[in-house]
Amino acid sequence: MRAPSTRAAPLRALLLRTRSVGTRSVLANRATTVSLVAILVLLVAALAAPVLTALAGTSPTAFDTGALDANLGGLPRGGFGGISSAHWLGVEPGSGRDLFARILYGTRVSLLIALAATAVSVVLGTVLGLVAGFFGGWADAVIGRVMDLLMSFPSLIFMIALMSVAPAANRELLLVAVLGFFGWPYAGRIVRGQAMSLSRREFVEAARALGANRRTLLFGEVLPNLAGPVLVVATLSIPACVATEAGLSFLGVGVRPPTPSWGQLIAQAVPWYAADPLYFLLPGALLFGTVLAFNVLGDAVRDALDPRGGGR
Amino acid sequence: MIWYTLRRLGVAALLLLVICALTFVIFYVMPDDPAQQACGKACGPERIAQIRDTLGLDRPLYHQFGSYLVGVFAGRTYGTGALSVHCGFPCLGFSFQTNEPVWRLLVTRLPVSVSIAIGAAVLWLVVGVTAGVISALRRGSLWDRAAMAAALGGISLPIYLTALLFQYVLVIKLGWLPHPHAVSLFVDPLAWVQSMIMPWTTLALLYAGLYARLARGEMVESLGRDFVRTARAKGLPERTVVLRHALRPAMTPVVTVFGMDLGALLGGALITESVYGLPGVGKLASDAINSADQPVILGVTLFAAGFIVLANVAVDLVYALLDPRVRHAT
Amino acid sequence: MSLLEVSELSVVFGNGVRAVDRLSFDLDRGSTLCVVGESGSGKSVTSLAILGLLPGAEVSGRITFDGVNLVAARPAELRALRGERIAIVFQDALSALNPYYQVGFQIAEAYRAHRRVPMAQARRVAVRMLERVGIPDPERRAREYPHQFSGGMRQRVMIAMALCLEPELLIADEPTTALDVTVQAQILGLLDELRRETGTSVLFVTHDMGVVAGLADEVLVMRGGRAVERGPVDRVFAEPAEPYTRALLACVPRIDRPVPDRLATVPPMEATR
Amino acid sequence: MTVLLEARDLVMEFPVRHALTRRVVGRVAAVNGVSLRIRSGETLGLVGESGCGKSTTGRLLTRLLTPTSGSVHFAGRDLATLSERALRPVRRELQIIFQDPFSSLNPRKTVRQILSAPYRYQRVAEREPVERQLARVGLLPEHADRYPHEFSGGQAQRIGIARALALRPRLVVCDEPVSALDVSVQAQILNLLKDLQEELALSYLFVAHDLGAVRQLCDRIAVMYLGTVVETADRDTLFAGPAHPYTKALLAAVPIPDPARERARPRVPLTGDLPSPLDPPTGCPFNTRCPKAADRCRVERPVLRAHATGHDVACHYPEETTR
Amino acid sequence: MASRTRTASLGASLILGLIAVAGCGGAHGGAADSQAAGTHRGGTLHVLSTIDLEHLDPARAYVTSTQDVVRLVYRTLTTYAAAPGRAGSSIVPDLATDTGTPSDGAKTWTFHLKEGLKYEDGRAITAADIRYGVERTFAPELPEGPPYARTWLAGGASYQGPYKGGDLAAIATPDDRTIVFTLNRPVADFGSAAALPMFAPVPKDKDTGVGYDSRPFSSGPYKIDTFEPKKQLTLVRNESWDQKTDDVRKALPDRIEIDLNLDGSVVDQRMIAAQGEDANAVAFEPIGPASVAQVQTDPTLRARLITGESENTRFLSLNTRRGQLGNVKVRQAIAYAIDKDALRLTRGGPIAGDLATTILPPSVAGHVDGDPYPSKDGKGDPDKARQLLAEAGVAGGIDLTLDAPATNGGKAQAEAIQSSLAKVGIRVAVNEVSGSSYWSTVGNTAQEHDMVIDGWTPDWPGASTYLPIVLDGRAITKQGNNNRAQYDSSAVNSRFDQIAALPDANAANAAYGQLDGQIMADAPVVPFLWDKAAILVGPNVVGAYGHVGYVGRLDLVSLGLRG
Repeated sequence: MRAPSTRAAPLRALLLRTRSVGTRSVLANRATTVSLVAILVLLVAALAAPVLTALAGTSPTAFDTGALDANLGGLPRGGFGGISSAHWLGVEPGSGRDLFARILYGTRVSLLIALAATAVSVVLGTVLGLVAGFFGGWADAVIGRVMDLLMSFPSLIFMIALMSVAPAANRELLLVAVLGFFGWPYAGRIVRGQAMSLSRREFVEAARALGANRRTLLFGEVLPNLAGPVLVVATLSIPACVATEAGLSFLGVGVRPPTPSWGQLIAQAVPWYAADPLYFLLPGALLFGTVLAFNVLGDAVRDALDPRGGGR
Repeated sequence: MIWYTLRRLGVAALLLLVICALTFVIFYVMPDDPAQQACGKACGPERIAQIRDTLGLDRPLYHQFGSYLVGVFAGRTYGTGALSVHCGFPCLGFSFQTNEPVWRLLVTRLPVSVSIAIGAAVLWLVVGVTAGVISALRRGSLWDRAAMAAALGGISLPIYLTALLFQYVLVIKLGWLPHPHAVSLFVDPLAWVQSMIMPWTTLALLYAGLYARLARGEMVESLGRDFVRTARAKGLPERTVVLRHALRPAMTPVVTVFGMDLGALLGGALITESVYGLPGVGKLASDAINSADQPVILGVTLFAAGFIVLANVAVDLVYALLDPRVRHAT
Repeated sequence: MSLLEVSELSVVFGNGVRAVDRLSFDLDRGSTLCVVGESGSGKSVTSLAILGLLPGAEVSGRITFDGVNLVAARPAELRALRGERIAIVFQDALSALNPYYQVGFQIAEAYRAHRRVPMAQARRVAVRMLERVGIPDPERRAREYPHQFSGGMRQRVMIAMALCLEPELLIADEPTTALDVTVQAQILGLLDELRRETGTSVLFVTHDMGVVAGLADEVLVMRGGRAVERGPVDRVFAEPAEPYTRALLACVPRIDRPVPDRLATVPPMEATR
Repeated sequence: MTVLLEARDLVMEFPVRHALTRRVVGRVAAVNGVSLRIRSGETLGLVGESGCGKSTTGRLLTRLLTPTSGSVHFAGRDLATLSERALRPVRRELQIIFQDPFSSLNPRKTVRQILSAPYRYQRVAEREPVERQLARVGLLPEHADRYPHEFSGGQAQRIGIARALALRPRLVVCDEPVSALDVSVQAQILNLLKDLQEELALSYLFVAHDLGAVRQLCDRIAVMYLGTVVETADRDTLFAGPAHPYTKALLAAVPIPDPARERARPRVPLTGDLPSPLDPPTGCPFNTRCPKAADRCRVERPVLRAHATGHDVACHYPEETTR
Repeated sequence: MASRTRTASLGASLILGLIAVAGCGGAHGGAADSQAAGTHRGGTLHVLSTIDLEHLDPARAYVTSTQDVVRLVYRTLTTYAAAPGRAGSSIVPDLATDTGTPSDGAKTWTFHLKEGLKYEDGRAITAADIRYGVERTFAPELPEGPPYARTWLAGGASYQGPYKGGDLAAIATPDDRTIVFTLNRPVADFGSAAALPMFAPVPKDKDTGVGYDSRPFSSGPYKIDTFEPKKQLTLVRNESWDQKTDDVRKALPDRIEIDLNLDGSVVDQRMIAAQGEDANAVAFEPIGPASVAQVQTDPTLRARLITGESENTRFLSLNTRRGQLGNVKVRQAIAYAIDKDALRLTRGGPIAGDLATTILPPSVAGHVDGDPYPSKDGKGDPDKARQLLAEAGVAGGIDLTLDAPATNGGKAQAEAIQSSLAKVGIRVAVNEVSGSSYWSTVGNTAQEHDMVIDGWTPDWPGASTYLPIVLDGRAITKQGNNNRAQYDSSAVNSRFDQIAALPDANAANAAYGQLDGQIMADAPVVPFLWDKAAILVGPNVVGAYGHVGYVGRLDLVSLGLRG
């Protein structure tokens, strides 16, 4: 670690900093398997959303006021949020849109944004962290300061404010950019540390002594050794992005209607939480389950790759 | 050490300045014309021009930013003549919405945020660290597995979901707690606790999970250190070995991370305060964002960044005090 | 009766590795036994096994110290022995000393673990011990932290800590391996001097035949967890009975003999077990 | 013999940073005016204790570090001032072997990739198949597709040696190549280095702290203390009659596997600690620990000068050569 | 910055996305009809508000919610009658002895003040204070108020307010209790306009400029004890106020605490539970859709639900100057296609009001029943719409952009419109605009898109501040535009002039009703809801009724607590 000032920062850093706690033995491989299967099922469901909703005969945007009781303020008819053969998970109060379809499409949007944002932050973080850690000196000073700066931002406030003034067009892309931009220092810091220690290893000197140029040293010698940490950062960054995207959409600055996303579904359900609890419980449980599954998976990846085998 | 402190504070100030500039540019340039927003609906073009003049919006951006900075350190006077208003140090401007000085808004909202942050911090520190340390000592036991599974669950639970669940179950369904509202500890301690218990628990669920994992990891590593073996070889009682030799090094990173988390929370627990409707700094931020109240957004961002940056400095100093290797380093 | 008798000692780690395999030896009061071997020979594991400092490993056989079987001893019995009657000096003094506490405190703490005395008195013992191991300005240095000491000085602190209760047995686990030769000579000289003064028995673990030659009364050569050869130092060096011992002596380039064209090498270990 | 490499007045200063503030609080000269000469076909030993600057010197000679001042003449050029690009062809003739065999091999690459890399980096055709390279250092063809962690320390060091030799260098800097190895393996590697030197007509700079290994391999020896060379001589002269008090003490400190001699030998050849390189003593760097230090030693820094033919010493009061 | 922001209360209400358009109003005559219930004095009344109060300063208060509250604090020349139903829309004297005396063809208006009027510090209220209050509305620093003084008073165009320009000659105060306004045109309604907050007295020595906003000086029964914006306003009795001079206000509670910026569902749940202090509370805003079911199925709760009529019509403005919307058939197709029932459902169903078929709501005098674009249960007639689109030559569908406020309610309405228009092949992109800047954005002709979620409440009862403001083509301005349809029909424009010249108010109202139908045939706007407000009151509260002048909110001046 460089100066003490570079020691970690809030939430996500903590997550990433947390040493392997040995969940491989703690939660056993079964939990990892279940998580992996759950994530795969979710991914397939998200990809197949148009097919699945066609099978269910619903669409995420079509109103069905017939499923609602107008005199009760637009509450779904029948109990349990209007679950019926036509609407497998019930309908949205006030509009009668099919919840199954909306949740499926929401999954698509949420996962797409999280994965893309993770890709952006991991690629940015890896490249910049690599450069900072490997070259040190001037490059490290600049990149390190930028990382310090970004991590000193009250990022949630800032992201919300930024999203709220940003133009309406292409919210998904914007979310990816904002999440990626504020996320990369966390990946960057880890990669930087690893790159720094790797660059002091003698095999790098050996390659230099053999006449390798800087690009080869960076990408041919050091980068392959970062695959482990980068993979860990990526798996742990996905749930963080899922949760943050949901948080932003929950606060009303995420994706715009009628595009559904988990956070937005939960936000719309907030006024109804007393009258129609299933409306927020369903997307909420899915969000929780997904974040949990990715976290379990992230722990497993970290344990598998941690050379220290912290969990032994 | 004094030099170091001063230098860190200097860097912190510089950092805040950059944050301030970035925020200023983004929020004063991107949205619609502030004059138009300030004018309201019955507003003609000539009136907008007048407002632009009063707000100084015609002047170049660096000039506006300069006036803002001067205001922060020395206060400033808005407008001219009979209607001029003086805004004393530290002047963060006036809310577009309520016309109150932003600084006063922040200061009046701070107690709520502090109540939430401190209470939650005590809760998660006690629960999380205790659970993590016990897990490390009983590695692989049923306790360890249960605690770590719970910790992972806590980390994965989004705050607004926890908050909604608590409200639904504890307030609506069971009626055990009232809807949270802002009460001062000094006015009605019982109501204060009743109002705060849900926000505390909501935040603590997340952070306790993080801290349990952190504490366990650090403790496991610490227990494996050579000097712990030395302590055992001296014939020290196991309790002394654990508490004196293993726990102290394990807690150093916990303390530093804690400082930064607390700093971030003091700047407003945005989601928690919004969901529970508690008028803290975080709620102020979300309200200001909803109403595009630029001076307040800028003020809150700076205020919160100030806490984070100062927490960083404090943590570095505490770290130096905790670790003699750093303290005596040359 | 010997002070320490080890018989049929085996240590198996959780991952199935048999680090020590049916090892037997004994150590008389007042004498020095050098355990010598290459890495993986089980020499350090043996020393840790004597103190019961191998958590998670399966230790079998007998380790009899002054009539008490340490393998079967209760934790409290073992703790009473550690530091008080059996002390240890580790190889890497930097990591073996707690960076968070003053060295004086760490010595005093060892003293107070077995003597009910006030802290101030234990501190005085610590200062006296530091002086005795040759640390200049001991009063001041007792208040310093391990990282403020040089490698040799740190190892002196470890020795002071180990000897503050005048143990009957001192285990020295490669105490000079990390040190430069001139510092090694200082530390070996110090150990020898203290041993003569206190009459402490020493179990000295090392890989360096030269060190063994200067220090040992008896030698135990280990390889792959087993004893290869045991005997008085003069006999073992003069007439090594085992090919491995002979090879180990021959493969080291020496500065006191003509330079050979090629160095002798050690034959590979037969795949036994 | 022709001079292959000549270093003159090498100085390497590192900034010293405060651990907390990262401010540069001083400069430490790890190498402070070292001049060396390596003749073609010979092995020059560079010995000294930790922190004396011997490894730094090795890296300066290979231009893995750029000296603060001084020159390194090799193959008719001054390496100290060449650009990385201009250095590349020079590197074919000047290689280095490292101390830690595992750290010096990229864990993500197979032996085959490691051994063919030199040709790739130099953009030259593969001169020698990997199997041949392996055979030369005593490894088997089937080792080619394994990863470094599948080898023992000795085997890994053999791979490191094979890599250094891939481009057929004329000079190889061996930076403590056997320090991390068990004694039995040390012997094998020392033998291998000797064999290769004969086979490929190599010159070595052998950096080590183990006097036994140095004596085994080297023709000439330079002794370093606190960043400077205090004595150079050919092997037999040095071991038989060291002229510098430090060399003498160093030789006296080496334990010899002979109980009778060891017991008779006076212990504790040197008192005191190595001075901090941050705050080196004035005058002779060794004066704080030297048994014969006089007033002159505390003021005037001795320069390396001829004590006898081919025997240079930096001491005001050198030992009489007893041979 | 020495400034503030917009007027409408949009930003605040996350739940309802209120399209509350400022309003105030009055018609001549009609005396305050005192309520029978609740004569017990004392107690603390709690008001739970999900929104904030925007600008307590009388020069700047232009939002119905604020006007409802400030009526407790300061008095105006005239005011609404404190009465339920349409009686509430009559204008009665307040500070003045009558509703004003016109002369010079209604170009000069004279008011006389009652005797014994006092401020909170006991000093007398003078005509000069009222003049000063009106003059303040000219100051550019206090921009949010209604435009009437600026547009009507002679010489107002160049007057810069009392801070820079001295006194305005158009207002004369021959003595302390007489004030005379000289107008630049005949205004028959001036007596009604005098009920606006800008006609409240402001003592010059108490004026703190923009700072006056946080604590206006009291002339009414309550004075401000504490005010924390977005948090709480606490009112306590003004002992200097004399009940005998005031026929409108009852001033029953000793203390009124208004909690601001609460969460909508929390307010609903607290009002339903009505525990402890909440028994003495009233909600400030209508209940949310999510609470309707609970209230409707519980008779005791239904008994505590007060429904008030409003004069607000919600409509969709179709920007007639953009693309295909210039084609009347396309507009008519949209009018047919809109599912008004679905739109109403997003606001809670029938409890939120009646489906609108004309621009002028039934509560406004002059309203004429009619439904030019009928459909079964108001769910829209897609077939008819498609037919019209085909006739317009755009059977393949068109793309339109809808401006909607970025509130939950605004988004829900936008989605409902999107969904109904999708059925006829009109693809709608939604442009969300931050709630607080919504009106200034859609009021900027450069920023307005094809369609706007819109609505209007008259500034005082009657059609005269309704149709001419929303649909007169000559009133289109680049900024601050109220004619979001940008509808400019010369026939309609000249008809506005003719009606304005009518001497008889009833005849004028009837004519506006006819004109409403004529405009509807052109479909520049699609009305979909005539608002009602359903508000919960605590079991201990008496005297609650919805006031038409405050879009159906409770008339705060009449509330009291059981003893």
